[in-house]
Amino acid sequence: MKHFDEFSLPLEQVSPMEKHIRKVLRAWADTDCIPFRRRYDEDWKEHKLIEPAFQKLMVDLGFQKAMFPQELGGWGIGHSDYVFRIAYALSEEVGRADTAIAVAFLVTIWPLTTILVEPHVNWRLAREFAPWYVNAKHPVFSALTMTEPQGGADIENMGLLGGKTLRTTARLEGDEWVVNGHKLWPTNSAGVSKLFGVPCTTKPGSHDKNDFALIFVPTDTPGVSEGNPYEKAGMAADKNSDIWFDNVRVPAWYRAHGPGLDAQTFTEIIPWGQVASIGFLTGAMLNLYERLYEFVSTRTYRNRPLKENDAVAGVIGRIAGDIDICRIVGYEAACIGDRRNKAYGLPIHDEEVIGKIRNIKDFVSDKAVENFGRAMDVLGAYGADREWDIEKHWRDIKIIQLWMGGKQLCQMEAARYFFNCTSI
Amino acid sequence: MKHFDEFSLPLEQVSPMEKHIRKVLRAWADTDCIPFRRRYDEDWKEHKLIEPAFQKLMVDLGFQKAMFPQELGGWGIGHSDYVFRIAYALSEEVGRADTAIAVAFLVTIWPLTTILVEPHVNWRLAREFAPWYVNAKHPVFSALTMTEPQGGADIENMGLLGGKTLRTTARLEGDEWVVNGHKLWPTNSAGVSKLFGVPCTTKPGSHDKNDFALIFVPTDTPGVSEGNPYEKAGMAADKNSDIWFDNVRVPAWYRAHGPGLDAQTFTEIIPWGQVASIGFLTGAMLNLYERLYEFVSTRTYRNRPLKENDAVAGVIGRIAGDIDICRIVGYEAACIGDRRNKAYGLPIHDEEVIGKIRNIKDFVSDKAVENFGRAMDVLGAYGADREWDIEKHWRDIKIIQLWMGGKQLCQMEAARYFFNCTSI
Amino acid sequence: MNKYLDDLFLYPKSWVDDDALGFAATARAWAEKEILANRLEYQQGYDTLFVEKRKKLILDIGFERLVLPEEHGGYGWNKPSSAPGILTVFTEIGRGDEAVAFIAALKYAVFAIMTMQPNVDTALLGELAPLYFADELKNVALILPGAGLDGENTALFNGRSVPVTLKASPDGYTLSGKNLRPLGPGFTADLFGVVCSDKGGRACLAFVPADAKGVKKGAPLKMTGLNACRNTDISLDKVKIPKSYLINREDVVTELYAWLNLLLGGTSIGGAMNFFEILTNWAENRTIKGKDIMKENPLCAAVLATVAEEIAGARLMAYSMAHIMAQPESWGGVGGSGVFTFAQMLGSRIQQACLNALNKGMELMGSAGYAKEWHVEKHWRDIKTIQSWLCGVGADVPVKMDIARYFYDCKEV
Amino acid sequence: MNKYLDDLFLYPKSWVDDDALGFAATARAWAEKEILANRLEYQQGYDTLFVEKRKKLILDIGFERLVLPEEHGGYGWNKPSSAPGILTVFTEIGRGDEAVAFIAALKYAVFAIMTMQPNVDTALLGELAPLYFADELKNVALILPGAGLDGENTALFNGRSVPVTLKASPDGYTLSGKNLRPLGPGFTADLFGVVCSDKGGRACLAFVPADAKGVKKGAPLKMTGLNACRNTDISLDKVKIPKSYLINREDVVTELYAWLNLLLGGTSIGGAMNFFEILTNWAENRTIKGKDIMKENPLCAAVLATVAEEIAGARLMAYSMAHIMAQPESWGGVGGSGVFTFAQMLGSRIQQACLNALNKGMELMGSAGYAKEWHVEKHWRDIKTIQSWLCGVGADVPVKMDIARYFYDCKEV
Repeated sequence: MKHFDEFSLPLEQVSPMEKHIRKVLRAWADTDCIPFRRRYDEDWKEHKLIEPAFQKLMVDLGFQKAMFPQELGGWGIGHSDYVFRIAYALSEEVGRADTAIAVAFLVTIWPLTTILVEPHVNWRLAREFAPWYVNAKHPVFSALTMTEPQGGADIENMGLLGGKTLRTTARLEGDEWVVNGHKLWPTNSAGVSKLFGVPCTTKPGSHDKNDFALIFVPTDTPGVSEGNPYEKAGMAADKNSDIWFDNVRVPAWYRAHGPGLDAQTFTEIIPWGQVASIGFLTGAMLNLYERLYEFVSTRTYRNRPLKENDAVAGVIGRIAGDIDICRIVGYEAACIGDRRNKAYGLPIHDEEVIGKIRNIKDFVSDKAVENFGRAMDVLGAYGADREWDIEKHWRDIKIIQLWMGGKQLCQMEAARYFFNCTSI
Repeated sequence: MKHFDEFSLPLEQVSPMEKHIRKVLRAWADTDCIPFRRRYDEDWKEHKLIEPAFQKLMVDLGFQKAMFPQELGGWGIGHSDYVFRIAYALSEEVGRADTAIAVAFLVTIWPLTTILVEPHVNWRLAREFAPWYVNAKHPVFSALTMTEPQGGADIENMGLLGGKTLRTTARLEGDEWVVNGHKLWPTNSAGVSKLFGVPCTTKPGSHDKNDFALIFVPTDTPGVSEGNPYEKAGMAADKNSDIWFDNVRVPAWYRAHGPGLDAQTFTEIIPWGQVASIGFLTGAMLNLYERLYEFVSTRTYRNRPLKENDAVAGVIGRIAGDIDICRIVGYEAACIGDRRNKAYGLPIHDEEVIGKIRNIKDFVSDKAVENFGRAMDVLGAYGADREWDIEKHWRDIKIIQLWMGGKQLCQMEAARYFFNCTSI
Repeated sequence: MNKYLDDLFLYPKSWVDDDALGFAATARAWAEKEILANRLEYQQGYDTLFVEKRKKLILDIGFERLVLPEEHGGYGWNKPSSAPGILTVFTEIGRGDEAVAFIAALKYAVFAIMTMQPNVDTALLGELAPLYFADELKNVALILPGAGLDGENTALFNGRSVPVTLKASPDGYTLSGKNLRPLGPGFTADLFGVVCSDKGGRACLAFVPADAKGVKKGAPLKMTGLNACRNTDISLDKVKIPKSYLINREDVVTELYAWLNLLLGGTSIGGAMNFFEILTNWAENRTIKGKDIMKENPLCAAVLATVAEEIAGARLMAYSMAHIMAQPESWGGVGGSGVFTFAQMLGSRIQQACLNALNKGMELMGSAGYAKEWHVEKHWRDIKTIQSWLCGVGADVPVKMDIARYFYDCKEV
Repeated sequence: MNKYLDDLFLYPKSWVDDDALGFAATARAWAEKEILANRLEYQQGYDTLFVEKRKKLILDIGFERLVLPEEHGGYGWNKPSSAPGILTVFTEIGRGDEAVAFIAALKYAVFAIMTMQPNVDTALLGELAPLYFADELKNVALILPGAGLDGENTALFNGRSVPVTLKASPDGYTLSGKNLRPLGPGFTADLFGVVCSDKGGRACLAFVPADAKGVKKGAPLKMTGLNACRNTDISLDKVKIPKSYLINREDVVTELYAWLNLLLGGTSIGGAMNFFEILTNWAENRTIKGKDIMKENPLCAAVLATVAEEIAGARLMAYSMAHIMAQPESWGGVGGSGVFTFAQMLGSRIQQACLNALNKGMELMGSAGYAKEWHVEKHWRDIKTIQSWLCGVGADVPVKMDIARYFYDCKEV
């Protein structure tokens, strides 16, 4: 293998644009992020070192415009037949350098997919928010505030619970929504974001999907308050905190779409998050391969390079082999998403799409946890050493396995689809 | 999931022909094979019950013609851009019913791929052998006699050994090859085959690939003798025995191609065998899902169907999820083969193709062994019961994991590619 | 191989007394002479030789009587503290043939319920011992809790369905149950140990002679392994048994599981150790890449190491289990929740470890791994059969739930 | 949680004498009072509190002296038969903080080489004990065999590179080696236990005071875990040590590995047990699907069971190891190939089991699994660090090769 780009992709499926986008991001990673990332952990609160990487990526290179329609100054990727695959490529290339920067960046786009991506474009809201991102001289972040203190990821379990456990409420008063509630841990909280996408219920305790509302809340709206960032095992570039909504008032038309379609677009947001997560993971694994390759080629057992020992070759061959497997299935997950508007495809809120993508996310997460752990063992006395970068990814990718409902929800939604379970 | 056909395939890559072929084979499986297969084990020597399944598949449905050019009365699939994917679909559909019938059938085509598939068609040999298969009223089998008493799968390790360990010799005398040697265990031996493809060396001990010869030997040639079939843990429909070549004389032009190209086409034969093996495995896994689905829907724990127990759902969800993963990567392996003549593809003797396909075969084999074992555990007291069919596949697919060099060779060829190892 | 198995696979010898070591040596001699010395012959004449060789072990050597109290013709091993010794003996027998050890284990486990101190049931023993420990082979099969059928509402033992119901009648009890899948030689069984539920829904153990009126056997089943102990589904149609044939003390079923896990653990470990011997011989005599001895190739050596590691680990787990069972006073009895949980937990890990040893080792043997003539595939099939049967239903989920109940006081799983 | 850890995680109590149980109770009290009672405070003031709390344990309680013979101020535990007791104590300390136990384990293992019967080296002890067991904390780090650099041809210990060479000089020995990666607190170490090769290429153990001329320390490294014991690369530039500072008896290095595996096994098991306590509390107070208590959901219960199973299994393996070490007579000495192989085999399995318990359990905790405030992620990072360091190089391959040498007499791996 001459280069890690040889890891498999289904070549017929790759968009012409992808190669170019990867090239730009590869350069950003190698010059603006990787040389500094070993000091990111200590920068978790200040973001002094991390900020410039965001500036270059989102503003100078302009990626925070990517999803917006060209008419509004964006790149119009939301209208592309390849949007899932482009999102996957973005996630992979940025994730290779730092999965926390990748998630902070992709989550900025995430809530906006509900109003910017065909077939659900909400032009009025697009016009409202586009200027914030398109004309900005600094990175502009958004967050999707899902998790609530009780119940953790229950809210993402729309399939079974239909929003029943939501405690964040939205009450329509005249031409305004009044939002009240408490959210936890979203990416880009702790004062980072300019805009929140807030899942609420218009009728507490109801599991009628028509009572689910996705409401956009500018973070400078009176009544919005955020806590200090939590200190975590990794992912310093991603800040998380508590968020409180205390009689927060926004215009009625800040609701994404309305009864029914809000629940559907929220259900559709999950595959977006899963496909991006898979991209973060395979991106980190590409970097794992780079670093591992150097170690096994230069360090020895029995005075011969590790990779020339048949038994070690068996171990590292399995690691690289798993990376190839993960990339093939990860890209297929993106293709499933891009089939949503095709005659032979399915809408992304279909339980088949959700079940299959959840399964792939679960599989790739487990493989990442397993192989980063194995790779640290191959490095042995150097495995826990930040200079080798693998341990950083090991700390970060565990978080990816756990977020968005973690393993159990992936397992249940996959099982529910494959075996038509009705009560799990 | 309404039907096991929902397990993922990269829809854009599937040939128009595939659906039709699968339909025909599905009907054969459900009427001519599955109803009888529980009695196959005891039929391992006689093939009284097994024979009719071959007759229907290979002669009545005509699949033994499939690879031959249309000019010679075949279906011309050897010339199709989809030939690897068609072979995968064949392997999967027949393997779903019985992987031993699948291997006996596919191995009949296997040695012939070296002379029937673009870009290496040997028309003179094609014309010579086509009538045997195309006009036959009974199944006609072929075998590829690789393994030798010493060294097991060394011969398949062309990458490292280049045929060095071959002890079966071919000596050119006038316009005849004189073949001497002893081979073990090929599929379709023990008197089953009409034609052997015999890897030999023209210069014992040499690892110059020009000294490697692939020679076709009709089994009724004087000097060819075969032993009795071995009794095995499974795969009753596949007979294996010793084969001896004692001064066996065949025309000089019965050599596949000649110095160099013989070694290349033999190297190319490995990916064929691996892709078919993966098809057998995913086919068996489709059947696993069918049987498991019935069990977990009708049997209970805590007086509720097993599939409605969250923990059991986690177990069976992982099994079904792995099937989906295996099918995605298995089909990609076939696509890699079909890219061999494309501008963006690689010839199938390229180490990248060999390494990647070996890796996928290794991965899918391990997953099959793991998941059939798990499925037997889900059935518990019924797991070892032949009536549930899963235990039959469990016995059969272990053989698939072990053949063609088994795990270790897959691991070494994958590692050699991924890490550019030079000595393993 | 130039070392003795026991010098390779270390275990706490101090737990096994000389008496047990002596009997283990006898069992090893039986396995060597009667089976391993003429492997091919044994395989080819299996149906008849299986019975012959068992007779030598059980009747001539009197192995089966290990479970009986001295006053019933036993050797006084009928105390939990003999567990490590019993384990040692079953390992030796399993090394010869898992099927022989398996049938013996079922009978041992069932009778342990009435012979093990402090629960010696002299009355019942007086009735059963003469019938089932006489001068010919008598087989015992078990009906254990397991999978239920959708729509039927059965009593449960730790979540598993107990498909046999028990009714008290003036002169004893009546047992009823349909489509029952025995563990063991259901087709040739002379006695069934049946887990059934009383009217309170509590699980207890009943003894049902195979010739009792209302016992119906089906046709023999084809199985993955242990084919010598032919099995079949049975049904119990209002079968009457005397009062004394029921043991309904607290924990009788958990105790039964504890013994099964121990003895079947030894059985599979023995089989796996014999596989280790075959594999070692193979790895020392194969060359690969045209030159290396297989065992000197690092990748193959790593696989060989995994095989040894799994077996060594399984053996240590089994002795830990035996030790825990041997000290009922510290852990609340053989049937207590602690011993039961650890027996279930270690029991299933032991089986998985042995099976993994086979699965991995076979990867090095190519066709010799699945050709009958190499005697590997039988160990593989037999151990897989024991391991999956022990699961009962739902893979490892029921055992996980047993563990969760003990460690986390779960009430609803 | 309504049970004591020791009542849940069964182990062969008979192997641990009252003396050891008493000391274990003291260690547990230390962990409870000094660390677990004020978790958040301990975490936030870690850098300073880490030293304070260690002083309480090591100087006030005198824990470190466990390794010393009575005549050097110890308690007479310096015999292999104390192994199970030592394990018990380290488990309690690891439960409080793996880092405290880890540093103690390294020092214990190195000194065990000169204090354990029958190899008590009174002369060397006379020199070192007063220096390193005085009234302030003294740290020890190890230089173990491991990864070599391509192009350099080093002496090997069971395939692993020994990058430090030893030359005899009139007044002692001279040690040389570059870019050495210590195991343990290399940056703060007062003494290094250095595995080096004599001119015959045989591995032996040298003691190098950190202030010896020619010892160069680099900048502190950033690590995944165990950050309190700051590490750094060092080099030895012709460092002179007196003759008495070298122990070159047969098996000295294998013996060192045996002790490390035992003590670090206890360390990780202790940490994993504390995680079990945190997880139990979590699972009893979370609701999912809007209604169920997490631990009553079967899927979550299965994960919880796996956590308990891994820890319980690891603990039993650790006591098996301790028992094997405690009987050097039956197994050929603590440094003998049998004990060494089992220590390596069980040692790596114990670490993997503990790590797996963490990895699986964290799956149930979502963000609480990786938020520092829940004190889970530190156990996870610390145990991973111990586990990967113990691998040395090449993942589990070197240990597999150790196993293959013992079980299959491999010569070339």
